[in-house]
Order: sequence, then structure tokens, then C-alpha cells
Amino acid sequence: MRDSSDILRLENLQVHFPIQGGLFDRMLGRPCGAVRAVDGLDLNVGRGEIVALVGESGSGKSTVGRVITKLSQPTGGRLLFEGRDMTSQRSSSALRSYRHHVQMIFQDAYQALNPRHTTFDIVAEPLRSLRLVDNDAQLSERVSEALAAAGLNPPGDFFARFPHELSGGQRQRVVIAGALAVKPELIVADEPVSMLDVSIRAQILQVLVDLRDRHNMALLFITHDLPLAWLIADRIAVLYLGKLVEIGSADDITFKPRHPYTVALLNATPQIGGAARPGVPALQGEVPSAARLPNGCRFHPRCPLAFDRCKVEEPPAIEVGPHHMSACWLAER
Amino acid sequence: MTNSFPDKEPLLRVDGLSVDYGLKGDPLRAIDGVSFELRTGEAVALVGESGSGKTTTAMAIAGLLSPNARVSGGQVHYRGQRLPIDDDAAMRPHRWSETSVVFQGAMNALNPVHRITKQIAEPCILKLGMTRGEATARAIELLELVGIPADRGVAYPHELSGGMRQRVMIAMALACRPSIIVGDEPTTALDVITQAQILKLLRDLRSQLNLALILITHDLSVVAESCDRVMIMYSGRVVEDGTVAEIFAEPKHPYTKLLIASIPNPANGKKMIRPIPGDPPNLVNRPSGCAFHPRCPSTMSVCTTEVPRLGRFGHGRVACHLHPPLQENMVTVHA
Amino acid sequence: DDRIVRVGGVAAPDSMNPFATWGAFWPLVFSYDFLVGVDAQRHQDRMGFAKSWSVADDNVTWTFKIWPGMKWSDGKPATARDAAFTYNYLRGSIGKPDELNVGWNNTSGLENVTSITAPDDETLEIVTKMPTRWPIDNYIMMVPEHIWKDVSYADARGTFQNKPPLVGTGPMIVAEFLQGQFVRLTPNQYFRAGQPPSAGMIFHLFNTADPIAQGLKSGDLDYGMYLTAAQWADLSKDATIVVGQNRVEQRNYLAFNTASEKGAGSTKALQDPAFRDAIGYAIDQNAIVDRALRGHADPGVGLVMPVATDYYSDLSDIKRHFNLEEAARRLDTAGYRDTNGDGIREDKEGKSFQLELVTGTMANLIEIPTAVVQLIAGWLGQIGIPVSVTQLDSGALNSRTAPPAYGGGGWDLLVAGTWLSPSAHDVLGLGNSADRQNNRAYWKNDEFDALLSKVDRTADLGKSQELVEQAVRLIYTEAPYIILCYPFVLDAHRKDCFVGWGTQDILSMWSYFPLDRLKSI
Amino acid sequence: MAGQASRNFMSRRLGLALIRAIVTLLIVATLNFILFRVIPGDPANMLLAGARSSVTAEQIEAQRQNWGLDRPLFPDQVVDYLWASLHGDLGYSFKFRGRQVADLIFERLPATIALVGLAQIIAILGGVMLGLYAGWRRGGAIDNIATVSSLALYSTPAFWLAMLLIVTFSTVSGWLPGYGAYSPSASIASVDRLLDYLKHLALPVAAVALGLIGQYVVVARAAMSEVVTEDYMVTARAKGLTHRQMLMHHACRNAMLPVVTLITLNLGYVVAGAITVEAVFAWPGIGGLTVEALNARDYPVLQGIFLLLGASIVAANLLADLAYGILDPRVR
Amino acid sequence: MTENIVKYPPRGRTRAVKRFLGQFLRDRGAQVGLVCLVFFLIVAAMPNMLVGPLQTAINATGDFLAPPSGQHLLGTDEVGRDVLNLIVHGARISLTIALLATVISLVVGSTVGMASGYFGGWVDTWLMRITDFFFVMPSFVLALIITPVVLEVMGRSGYILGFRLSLFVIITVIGMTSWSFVARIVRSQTLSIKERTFIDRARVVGSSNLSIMVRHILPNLVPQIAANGALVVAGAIYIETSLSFLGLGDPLQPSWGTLLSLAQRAGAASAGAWWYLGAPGVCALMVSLSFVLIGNALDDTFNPRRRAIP
Ligand SMILES: Nc1ncnc2c1ncn2[C@@H]1O[C@H](COP(=O)(O)OP(=O)(O)OP(=O)(O)O)[C@@H](O)[C@H]1O
Ligand SMILES: Nc1ncnc2c1ncn2[C@@H]1O[C@H](COP(=O)(O)OP(=O)(O)OP(=O)(O)O)[C@@H](O)[C@H]1O
Ligand SMILES: [Mg+2]
Ligand SMILES: [Mg+2]
Repeated sequence: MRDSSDILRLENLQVHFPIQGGLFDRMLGRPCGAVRAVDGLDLNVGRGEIVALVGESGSGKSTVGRVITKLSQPTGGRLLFEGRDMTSQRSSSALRSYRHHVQMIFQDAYQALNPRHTTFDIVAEPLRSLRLVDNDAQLSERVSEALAAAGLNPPGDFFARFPHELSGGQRQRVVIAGALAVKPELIVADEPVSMLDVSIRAQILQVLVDLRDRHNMALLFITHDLPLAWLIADRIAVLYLGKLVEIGSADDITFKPRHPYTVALLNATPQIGGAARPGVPALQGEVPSAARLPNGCRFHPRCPLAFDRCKVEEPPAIEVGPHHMSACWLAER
Repeated sequence: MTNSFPDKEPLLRVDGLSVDYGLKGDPLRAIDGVSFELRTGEAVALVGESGSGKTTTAMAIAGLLSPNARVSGGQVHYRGQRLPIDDDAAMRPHRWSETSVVFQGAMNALNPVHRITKQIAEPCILKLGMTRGEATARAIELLELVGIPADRGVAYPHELSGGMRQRVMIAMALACRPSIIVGDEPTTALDVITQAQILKLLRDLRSQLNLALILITHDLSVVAESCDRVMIMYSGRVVEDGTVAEIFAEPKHPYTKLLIASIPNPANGKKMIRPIPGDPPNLVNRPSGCAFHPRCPSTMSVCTTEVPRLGRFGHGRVACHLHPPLQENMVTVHA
Repeated sequence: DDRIVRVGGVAAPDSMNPFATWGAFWPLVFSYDFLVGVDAQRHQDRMGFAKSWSVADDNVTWTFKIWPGMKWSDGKPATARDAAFTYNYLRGSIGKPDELNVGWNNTSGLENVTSITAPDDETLEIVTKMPTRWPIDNYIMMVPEHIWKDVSYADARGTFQNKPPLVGTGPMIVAEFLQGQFVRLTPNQYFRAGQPPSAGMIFHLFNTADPIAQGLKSGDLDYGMYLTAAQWADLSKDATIVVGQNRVEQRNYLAFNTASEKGAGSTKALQDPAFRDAIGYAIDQNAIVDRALRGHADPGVGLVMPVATDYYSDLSDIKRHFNLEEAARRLDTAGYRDTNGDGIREDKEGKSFQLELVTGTMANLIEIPTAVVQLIAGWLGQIGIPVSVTQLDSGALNSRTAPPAYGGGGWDLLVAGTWLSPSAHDVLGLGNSADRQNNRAYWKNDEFDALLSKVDRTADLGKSQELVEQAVRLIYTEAPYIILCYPFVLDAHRKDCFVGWGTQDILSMWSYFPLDRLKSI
Repeated sequence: MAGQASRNFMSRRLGLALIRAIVTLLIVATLNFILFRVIPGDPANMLLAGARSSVTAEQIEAQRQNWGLDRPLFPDQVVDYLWASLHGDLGYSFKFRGRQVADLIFERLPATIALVGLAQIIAILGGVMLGLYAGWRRGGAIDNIATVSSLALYSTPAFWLAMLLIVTFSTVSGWLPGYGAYSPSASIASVDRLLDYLKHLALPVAAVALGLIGQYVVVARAAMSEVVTEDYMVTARAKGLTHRQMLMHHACRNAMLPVVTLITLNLGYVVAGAITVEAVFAWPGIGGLTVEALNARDYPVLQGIFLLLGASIVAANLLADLAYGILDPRVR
Repeated sequence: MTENIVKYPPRGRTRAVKRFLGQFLRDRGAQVGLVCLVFFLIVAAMPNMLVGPLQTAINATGDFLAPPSGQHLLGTDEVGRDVLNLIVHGARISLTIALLATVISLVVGSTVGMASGYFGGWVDTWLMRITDFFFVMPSFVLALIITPVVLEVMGRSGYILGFRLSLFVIITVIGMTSWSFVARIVRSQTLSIKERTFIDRARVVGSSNLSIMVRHILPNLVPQIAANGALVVAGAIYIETSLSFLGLGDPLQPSWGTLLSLAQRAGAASAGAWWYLGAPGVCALMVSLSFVLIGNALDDTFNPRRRAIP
């Protein structure tokens, strides 16, 4: 934690997607089920901090990112940015100033670029719409700056190119450049590298870390790759079915995991030359549906160490070390 | 052609295979003189940068190249017989019963309007001549084999999670008991737990059914866990080929070295990973000589002029001027 | 073996109830008889319900002899009582909310009747309040008392459908009616002159004449009417087809909007007889007949059409002759000069004006070619009166030219047509200020109305002719209408199936002729 | 379990779609009614259009009362109208006195359904098959011919096509009857009459079908040429299916999805789909009735026809929704 | 370098436009369509120079319904007017109606469809109910309602740019009745486009709804809009005819549609006067076909999937 003040704070965040019920249910006003994509999440990100959000597919990582960037409205809880409550902020002027500070790098670079826009237009779009520049000369300057920062050199070569004229890595970097051009204080990076080969992956991570180092920018790094999270992040938050099960410093989580799910994740991570870690048996069973969460601890049906209490009582976040919490009854001991 | 197992004809032999895209104007040579062999029950990984021709190689072997592709050189032999990879009709008997493919995106590779059992049963009916009932029974059996409960067989692809779809694809690939399965990035979009399940399944099946596997992936740790041999591709050419142990322990080709160096590993201490400097090569206008030389940390003058040959080196093969071939009977790389 | 007569026409009968329909005249006239009807007065062999008639010297008591032993098509006797019933049924509705005034059988004229009685089965006596030719000039269809006696007035003008087979005394009885498709008629076995020799008749209803010309050529139709000039010319080259043209009662006219208050036209000039008269010199009726109707019409003169032989006069002494200079001079004299030299005349207040001409063809009329309008607009343009033209379908035309009280008006010129009976009352209908349906010029002239009411109170033909002549001359000089032409109905029949068509008036426009005598070859 | 879920899901879809359809229909019916009342021109004038003698104010009032025109338009008249319509009572025609609107419409309906229905069937069979094949063999000779001619047909208005057909096949060559639904000379005997009817049906059906074929070819071809690029077609190829099997088992069903939407939307027009064509061929269907009613400003009949048209389009939309749900298990 | 950079964006745009035009103009269909359309536009622009003043019954010289001959290349009509003369003079009205009505229906249709698809919720519900209504309502009913109102407001016989006011009523009516189809297509397309990630990105980088619709969604709708435009054109020329008889037409200035209906009413079909029926029909067909071809070519050029991906 480089800075004691939090730039972003999520308090008991909930995002439920309603399942539309039948005709009669609705006529009778009967409530129907909901997909509880995010279900009571508490998370804070400090200035200049890199927090990795890990979890398996469908655990709600992207949804959290969408809430932070105000693409989705949370069902409950609060979103605080620099201490101000942004949860139900809808006025367009307030949103615009929020966009100055918070940007997002999207998961799929092939989808995130409008095929009919040039690189220049794509990177210039935030500058224009947020009115960050006064004239064309300034605009070009800022765009070049951003492209160069994202490792596209010389920037002029890329201005007139359409997305389909770019390689996958270049596209990803254009998305990143768009986010960087704003010079935000927080970037939500949603699996920016999962589909890329290691080399391009390394390039992009380098850029992000450099930015943090140089501009004290905070980063919420969403991934399902634990080694990568360990590598880049200061802290790691582990999400399971919409709720944090463990959060702590990168080293603590990687080397001293306290939640069985984190352990399982680490175990499942393939190792070059290394066999699976002994100690905890493999997970059993299917991931429960986010629409029908089990009682008690939501991990208990798959947990190899589950005991009676887990089935009835949901564990709170329990402090297990400095800045290290785990939501597991085992951690109590 | 060297043959490391002279006692036995390999299951699959690929000789100097080249594929061009774009029949009009400037053709793009996606793969250029790829040669390798695959033995029964062997698992080979195909690793390389994005755009290096991995998918093209796999599709060429299966005779499934897209319409704008042309095989411009080389041959593929299956059990000693030449495969008519550019003749759709002649390939038909070979398909699925001998070589089956797990495509890159399982969501798109499954027909969205048919139930999964039906899709798995289809090749059984057509290829093995089973009745509909038998084929359905077999499909359910296969689903259970990949860990999908029988009652989910009536589901449509969209009703399944990503991992389940991947497993359906694998079950389908197993339907006709083929000798070779080509898996094209079957686990990229999956979280580690599901990925581990699938890899374990493939390992088990390989030992049970003795099938050969060609696995394409970006993830070297996956390679390390589930393959016997690795082929590294760069710019449409095989630059290195060897056993997993050998390559990870002692990579020869500078590209391989850099590739392995960029894998993060907590055991190695917290070091920021290093990207390979420079940009991927332009396939329409390849650099002269070794395609890697503009990015290579140890370029020599010969690298800029002469294409290195893929020659035997140790237990594997490597195409690099730093490691001149030890024997004379080496593979000539297609010019 | 006897064959069915296949007839095609541009017609759209809507209801088989003569009290409710105007559009179903065509099949109904084959099944029902008028008491006398205009056709019987012109052609001795086309009689109606009455065999003969006479009027007493007081000119108000009419005695009609009904055919003895006549029967309805259902075999029941058809007597003077039925005729009396029909008239009294109508008469009884006068003044009631559901007055029967919306169809062929309507109350018009019955207000002048004192009594209608049937002293015996063969005698009908009509006593009118004053002398009038109405008893023989009306075209009320005689309906059987035993069918209609229980039909309320509201039903008769509304929901009563009078479903086929009809019960009438005509030669052909409507047996089946499929709206918009055909009407099938069977020979009336009780017809007073004996059952007609053909096996019946089918009357095909079309929207356009194309299918009719087609059917005649291919032999699918025996007779067709309402052909276009192009088709007529084409068919006349066919050796198996005889083409004919029939003078009918239709008059095509140019009307001026003479209303002065609500619904008035765009300029006061329209209300000025001198202006209208001057325009009359700018209309070349002969050119209209030659160019627009290709000769299939008589040039228009006065209100009376040539086919109304009793009243027709060519008005040669007061007739306006086409002469654009004369028209211009008269306009100048009347005060409609081009004072500012822009080639367009100004009205008396010095405002230049443009006239809006509306046109279109009402249902059940011979189409008015647009060339007529082009010619008129051209001529008026040449004398400095610009004209804009609006073409309307019959529905729009109807509401646009309805009386101002019903939301009509606001137009300047109207080119339209009308087809009424050749009786004196109807002939003068265009100028009748009480006739909201036909007086589309909204013209009101007390002298004319007085003449008309005298005509209505005259039973003597000679006196009636004199009065009509006066009225016609009056309206001609006042010129609320310029009569353009009297178009012909073009028809044709095949030679190869039936004989007995007659020479002129192949198919009578006012009676069942010749369906009572067509014989298959 | 999955079946249960999907059944729930289907019934939910059905329910939603039904509600939407009913609401739409209600709005359409209401607006229809109101619009016809606000059209300039006093309906009383229409009612008394034929009146010869002078009409008293009393009589006009009586007519207004008779037709319910004296009461407030909204809600009284509207509610009455909707309520009556619900019972199939569309009122009486102004022009065709004594005839119920519903009677008039249902009398004409069979002819129109025969014409447009047959044309649709032919166009669907011919156009969809041709389009699917053209898309399957994109760039081939059949594709080129089919595409060019379907584009031409697509942009040829049915009205003119109809006249061309009459001139060619009827006026000049005399091969087929050009007008009406039966020849006047045909005997009443059933077989002859049916044959005769079919003969008369030929040209109008051709005119409607040719226009539709163009549409179907264009859509089916586009759908198919997209489907052949889909990854699951490569899967099918990899499985060693023959072209025929690929086409029949995999490509067609997927390519049919957009085509089915078009078909169902077009089905809505079966009822009133061919007003101009009917007029040209003097075909005794709803189209002819519409023209007649329009000329006479017979508002009750027009209202009835539009209600029917609205109902059938709404029903077709509903059908499209449901058909889509059945054909494509993915739709939400 | 900075100076270089400043020049880049405009050059990039010019390049894009140039490339688009190059690709578009190379399309065989586009060539045929453009040539055809330009030809008719020229014809419409200077009828008097090409065939002399409009013939009416007054100055008609020919025989009645004479077949094509050296003197009358396309024969004559039932009052002896030269059909070629009428066709050339009719082009202006027919093309004006077709083009303007198409523009109206595309603008309204795209706007409604896009707003409905993009905003969703009650905006969508209500806009689509309205669309459904217009979808069901035939054009002539609308004309019955609009015509008197407009004529009352604008006067009966004014002229704008040499066109009768009633022409604009026709255009409005056609535009208003044909937009609903466009709206439906655009909406369904918008629904899928707005779920694309680049729209989310645009929102995150602070673009307003309007700018997202105009800069991101609209360009992706161009193929659909263009293709539908061609269809509206074909319809408009003919709908005009039926509207003419509701009092909107001018028999002194016949359009192609009016000529066709005059031909029909004169019995040209059964009298075998193919030239009279054929000439206006072929012209109308050619104009709409050229729009279809251009629309198709636009579709091909705008569709990134049809563009060769390197
Ligand atoms: N619009 C939506 N409607 C209903 N459910 C949704 C919606 N969006 C997401 N979900 C559900 O919410 C849960 C979380 O989704 P989310 O995309 O946040 O997962 P993720 O952690 O980002 O997964 P991945 O690693 O695959 O990207 C999933 O169960 C998903 O099915
Ligand atoms: N259908 C095609 N037409 C033209 N070029 C193609 C086509 N398919 C692939 N290519 C090109 O051929 C080269 C090799 O592509 P290939 O798909 O084999 O790469 P890959 O190694 O599988 O990459 P990735 O890891 O991204 O899947 C790439 O440069 C690609 O752009
Ligand atoms: Mg995600
Ligand atoms: Mg690939």
C-alpha cells in the first residue's frame, strides 16, 4: 500500500440480475429468483496500488469492473470514489468528471474497438468527449503520447490504421492507450492479457506497472491467472460466486493461502516441471449456480474440509494476518 | 527424413508442408516447410506466437483449410499412406474416424440448434454405421466419460458452461475412436480448475485409448504438464522440436529461450517478466534469412542471409545457425 | 340446349334491397318492374307493371291497368294491390326518422300524392294533389306485398338484405348475388310474356373494363358494356363481335361554384353570370368529343340530353360558339381584365386569381377522361385564367362537392357527370336548389325553381315541354353549368351465341330488354 | 430438469408475447376507430349520401343515434366498438346496406387466402430453396442468376408485374385467363370448376409469388452465406459429412432462422396482402373490397379490414416470436 | 514530427473516404446503378431540352394509341400524346417523390429504430407500439387524415420550388407509412450492436448517448439502412399513384405512376398497347433497381466481413 488513502471503496456491493418470472408470478407480484453475480463485496483500492481480482469464470469479476466504471448499476451497496458516493450518481456532468478519473481496459480487444474507426479516432475519443484538449494540435500530441506510452512506436504510423490492420497485441495496446490518454487515477483492467502469447503479455504488463510507478495510478487487475496476479499486484482478492473469500498481500495469498478455495486455485495452477501440490485434496462437484446459492458458506458443497458449521452459517471475513482476511471458519482457529 | 524410431512407421508424417493464404495477388505463406512426425499415443505441443501458423498447421493436417488457402508444397502421410488433404471428398473417409479436431472456440464449433447428444451421435451413425439408439447410448457413455451427467445430454450447447462445452467437444472428438486428436487451444478461456480437469482427462484417455494428441496452446505450463514433446513455431516455420523436459530445461533456439524466460513463476522470485523485444514478423514480406534475426539477441551475419535448417540436435531438432546440425542426413527446409 | 347469357359490366351492386341501394340498379331492373318507366314510354314493346294507363281530364287522377293474371316469380298473383302497397309503403314513411329516401325506391315525388289505391286487382288509381307527370315518370320498383309487409322502415333502409332469390315480375330473377363477383339470374317462369328462352343470365361485376374486353375476345362473355374507346376500337376489328354505342342520359358538365357564403369558391367572379357566360365561349365541345372521347359522345349544349327526346332542343339561337377571342372580349367587358399585364386576369377588385378545378368520376358513371380537363385548363389558360387541377376518386369527389352544409365546397370549377332519368324533373335536377344530390353548382334561382315546380305540377306533355324549354334557356344563359358532352356507353356482343339483340340500344339502359327475348343459336 | 426449465421458459415467453400482442391490438383497434372518426366529412353525410329529397335535421339526428354517433367518441363509442369487435360484431356497412361487415369480409376472405396463401407457399418453397442453394454455392452460376433475377423481381412492383403477366400470357397468347376467379362459361360441375379456378389462380398467384420470391431469395441467400462461414460448419466438415448431409442437417436449419421471421411477418399480409394485384386481376378478394369500400368511404368496412389486418399482423408477429423460440434454442 | 502528426487525422479521414469510394466504385453493381440513376437525373433535370414542352390533349399531335414508330419512339397514349414526352416529363415528379420519401422514411425509421433499440425500456415499448401501428396502417388511410389538414394549413394550390404542395403531402404520407419497416430492422440491428463491447468502451471514455448513436451505432447500420432505402424507393413510385386519386395528383403533370394508372384505365392491357404500359413501368423498375444495386454495393463495401482481411 503506497498511499494510506483509498481511491476506491466498495461497500457491501451487490449486483443481482433478476430472473424474469412467469406471467402469473408477475401478475401476482411474486418475487422471482435472481442471479447473484456480486453478493456483498467489500473492497478498497489505494492510490497507486495494484489490486488483483482473481476467481474462476463466472465468479463476478467483470461485473465488479462494470459497476466501478458505472456501466452497470449495483442492486445494493455503495461505490465510493475518493470518499464521494457515486452509487446512484446519474447526472451526466458528474459522470463525465468521474470518467476523467476512472477508466477501463476491456477484456476482449477484438470487440472493444469499433471496426469503422481509425486508431487515432479511437484514442482521441475520450479526449474529445471529456473535452481534455482545446485544439487539434494538442489532440494529436496527447494521442501520440498515449500511443507511445502503450508501446506503439512511432505513434504516427498507427494513426490512420483501422483495427483490422492491427495485430492482436497492437489492438490490446490501442485499448490501453485509450484508457491512458485520459490520465486517470484508476484503471480497471479486465483480463487484458489472457488471450495473448507470453511475449505480448509481458509487454503490456510492463506498460501498466510503469504507469503505476511513474504516475501513481491505481490498478484493479482482473484475472484468473494466480501467478500473474502475484507477479503484478500488491494485493490479491479472491472472489468466489460473487463474494470475497480471501484478500491479502500478493505474497501472503500465493504462499500462505488460508482459504481452501484459494488453495484449490493455486493447486490447479499448472507448474512447469512441478507436480500438483500435496496437502489439500482436489475439489469435487460442480460450481453451484449463482442463481441458487447454497446455505451457509457458499463454497461448502465443493470444499474438501467442510464441516457442519459451514453448511448452516456463512463465515464472515476473519482477520488472519496483517491486511489478510479469509472468509472461512477454519481461519478462526 | 530422419526417423528416430526406424522400427516403426510413424502414425503421421508431415513433410515440408507449406500453406498459402489468398489465392489472388500476394499470397501469404502462413506455414513454410513444416515437417514432423507423430507416433501412436504421443502428445505433441505446438507452441508459438500469435499468427505463427499453429492453427494453419493443424487444419492442414485435418484437411480443413479455409477456402482461400492452398497447400503449396509438402505432403502428409498417415500410416504410410498419403493423405489427400486438399481433396475434400477424398478426405471424407479419413475424417473423424482417424483424425478428429477440438476446435478453438467450442461455443462456435457446436451447432447451436441441435442437442449435444445428437451432435455427438451423428458421426457414430454416419461413420460407424450405428443405429440411432446405439449412437445415443454411445454419446451418453462418452458424456459420462468426460464427466457430464447423462441427464444433461438433452441440453443445447448454450445451456452449458464453457467448460462443459469444451468437454462436449472432446467427447465428440472421441466418438469414433480416432487415432489422432488435434486440440486447438482447448483451455484458453477457462479458469485453472476447469482447465486442470480437462487436461487430466486427456492424459487419462491417452493412456487408456492410446491416442495421439496434437495440442496447440500459448500456455507453456500446460505443455509442461500434459505433453511429451514440444514444437516451437516462429513465423510459419518449426524452429525447435524436442521433449518437454529437454526444451524447458535446456532450450536451444534463442526464441525458445526468450519464450520460456517470459513465464512468470513464483518460485523464481518476483521478477517482472520480459517481453521479447521487437515486433512479430510480417508474413507477406518475411525478413531474409532467419525470420527471427531482427529480434534475436545473438544475431550473426549468416542469420540475415541464410535460412537455418531444421536439423537434429540432441534428442530433438532445432533450426538455428548457433546450433548447426550434428548429422548430415538432416531435413532440408523448404525454400 | 339453352345457354346462359353471360354479361359483363363495370358495376358494383351493393344490396338487393331497392329501398336501400343506388348501385344495384343493374340486376334489380331485370327482376323488378317499374309501374311504367321511361323505357316503356319510348319503346312500345318494353312495358312495365302496368299494361296501360290514362289520366282523367282533371290531370290529377291516374288510372293504371295492371297486366291481368300476372304472377310474381314465386307463383303468387301480382296485382294492383302490390303496386299500391309499394307506393303507400314509401309514402307512409314520409316525415318519419327512418324515411325511405336513400335508395331507388324513395319518397321523392310522393309528397304530391293524395292517394294511391287499388279498387280491384287490375286497377291502380293514383290521385295527385296537382297535375304532375310523376305517376308515369317515377322509377319505383314494384315489390310484392307479401314479402315487404312486415319489414319495418328502419330495416328497409338499413339491415334488410332482401336475399336472393328475389320475388319480382321481371324476366330474369336474381337467384344468387356474390358481392363484387357476379349476380346469377334465372328466367322467370311466370313472366307475363312467357318464360324467356335463354337458360338464364350471369352478370359479372368488374372494376375495370379490361376483363370485359378480354372476355368478349376469348368468348367467355356474350355481352359487355362500359368498354373504353381503345378497347372498343380493338374489338371492332374482330369479326365475331358487334360493337355498339348507346346514347344515354349521362351529361358531363363543367360546374361553377356559385355559392356565395359558406363553401364559396376562391373568387367572387364565379358568382357572376357574365363571367361564367364568357367562359362558355372558351369551351370547345366538339374538340372535347373528338379528342378526349374519340367521337363517342354528342357535343354538349343544354341541360337536356338528346336521349330525352321529349325535351331535347339544340338551342341554336342562343348557343355559344367556341371562340377564344370572343371569350376574352366578354371577360374584358365583364370587368375581368388583365390590368397589370402579367397575362393573368384580375377580378373586379384587381386581385389576380387562379381557379381550382376538381374532377373525378362518380360511381356508376361513364368515366370522364382526364383529357377533358387538360383541354379545359388549356383553353382557360389561353384566355388568362390559370387553372390548377385536382383529381379525386369518387369518395373524395363526393365529399368535396357535397353541399356546404355537409362539409363540401371550397372548390372553383368542377368537371363531373350525372346520370338521371329523362323525366322533366330529373332533367332539370342540376338547377334544382332543393336537390342537394345533383345541384353541385349550389346554384339557386327563384325563377328556375318556380318553373321547375310548375313542371312538377304539369301532367300535359306539351305544356311540360314548354316549361322545360324556358328553364333550360334560363339556366343556359345564367351558365352555372357548361354542358360538355353526352357520352355514349360503349358495348359489344358476340355474334355466335344468341340472337335477338335488337339493332340499337343493344341492352336497354332503363329496362330488362332484350333479356326477355335472347335465344341461343 | 432441463426440459422442465425450458418448458417454464417457453410458457413465460408465450405469456409475454401474448400480452404484448393483445396490447398492440387494442391500441391499433382504438386508434383505427378514432382515426376514422376524425377524418373530415360527416359520417351522417355518408349515411344520407343517396337521399334524394331534402333531409330534415330530425332524420339526421335519428341516423346519428342509430349509428351511435351522437355519443362522446371517447370512451363511450370506443369502448362499445372494442366490446362489439371482441364478439365478432364489426357493425354494418355504410355502402352495402344491410350487410354486416364481418359477413362481407369473411365472404371475400377465402379468395384472398387462396391467392396469397398459394403464392406464399410457392414463393417460400421456391425462393427459400433457391436462396439457400445460392448462398451455399455463393459465387456460382446459379447464385449469380438467382441473385440478379431476384433483385430485379424484388424491385418490380407487383402491380406492374401483374399487368405484364396479363399482356403476355392472356392478351397476346391467350394461354391463361387474365381476370376474375372463374370463367363465366365454366359449368357448375365441381371438377371443371376447380380446374377453372386453378387456371384463373395461375396468373395472380404468379404475380404475387414472383415478387415474394425475390425477397426470400435475398434473405435466404444472405442467411446461408453467413451460415457457411460459421465454425460449426467446419465441425460438420471435419466429421466427414457429405455436402448434402452438411446442407440438410446443419446449414439449413440455422439459415432458416431469419427466413422464418420473414415468412411469419409476410403471413400477416396473407389477409390483405395483395390489394393492387387483386385489383388488376379483378380477383374477388379482400383487396377488391378495400378498394370498393374506400371509394364509397365505407368506414365500418375499412375499419373492419384494418382490424383484421392488424390482428393478423400481430398474430404473425406472435407466431414469429414463438417459432423463433422453437427453432433457435438460444433466444432469450 | 509534431507537424506531421497534426496532419495525420485529416489525411486519415481522406484516405478512408478515398478507399471507400475506390472500393465502392469498383463494384460492378454500383457502376450500373450509378450510371442508370445519373441518366434519369439528367432526364429529370432538363425535360424541355430533351423532348420539348409537355404535351397535353391540346397540343397532342399523334394518333390514338399508335404503336412505336420513328415519329413517336415509344408510341402514343389514348389522347395521342407522345409517350416518350410524358415519360421524360414525369421523371422529375417520380424521382422527387421517390428520393424525398425515401429520405424521410429512412431518417424517421433509423431515428426511431435506433432510439428504441438503444434506450430500451419504456422508450422502446412505446416507440415499438407506435411502429406496430404504422406498420399496420395502410398509406391511404394516413393520406385521408393528413391531406385535408395539410391542405387547410398550407392552402390549396401553392407551389414550392415549382412543385405543387400536394406533392409534399404525398411525400410526407409515403415517408410516414414506410418508415416502420426500417425502424424494425434498425432496432433489431441496434439491439445487437449496443451489446458490443466498443459501445461500452465509448461510454466509459465519456461519450454522450447522442455521440454514441451517431458515431458508433449509425455507421454500423449503414448497410441495413441502404438496403432498405432501395425498397422504399420502389414502393414510393407506386404508392404515389394511389395517393394521386385521393386528390393529391395533378393530371396536368403526370408522374410515371399516374401514367401507368392512366394506361390501365384506358384499357391498354386488353387493347395490347404494351408500349404505353411498358415504358413507365420499365423506367420505374430501372430506378428502383439502380437503388437496389447501389444499396447492395454499399452493403458490400461497408460490411467489414466482406472486406478482405489481410
Ligand atoms: N446481464 C446478465 N444477466 C444475467 N446474468 C448475468 C449477466 N451478466 C453476468 N451475469 C452472470 O453473472 C455472473 C458473473 O459474471 P461475470 O461476467 O462478472 O463473470 P467473470 O468473473 O468476469 O467471468 P469470466 O472470467 O468468464 O469473465 C455469471 O454467473 C453470469 O452468468
Ligand atoms: N483465412 C485466412 N486468410 C488469410 N490469412 C489467414 C487466414 N487464416 C490465417 N491467416 C494468417 O495466417 C497466419 C497464421 O495464422 P494461424 O491462424 O495459423 O496462426 P496461429 O498460430 O494459430 O495464431 P493464434 O495463436 O493467434 O491462433 C496469420 O498471420 C494469419 O493472419
Ligand atoms: Mg469477465
Ligand atoms: Mg490459432
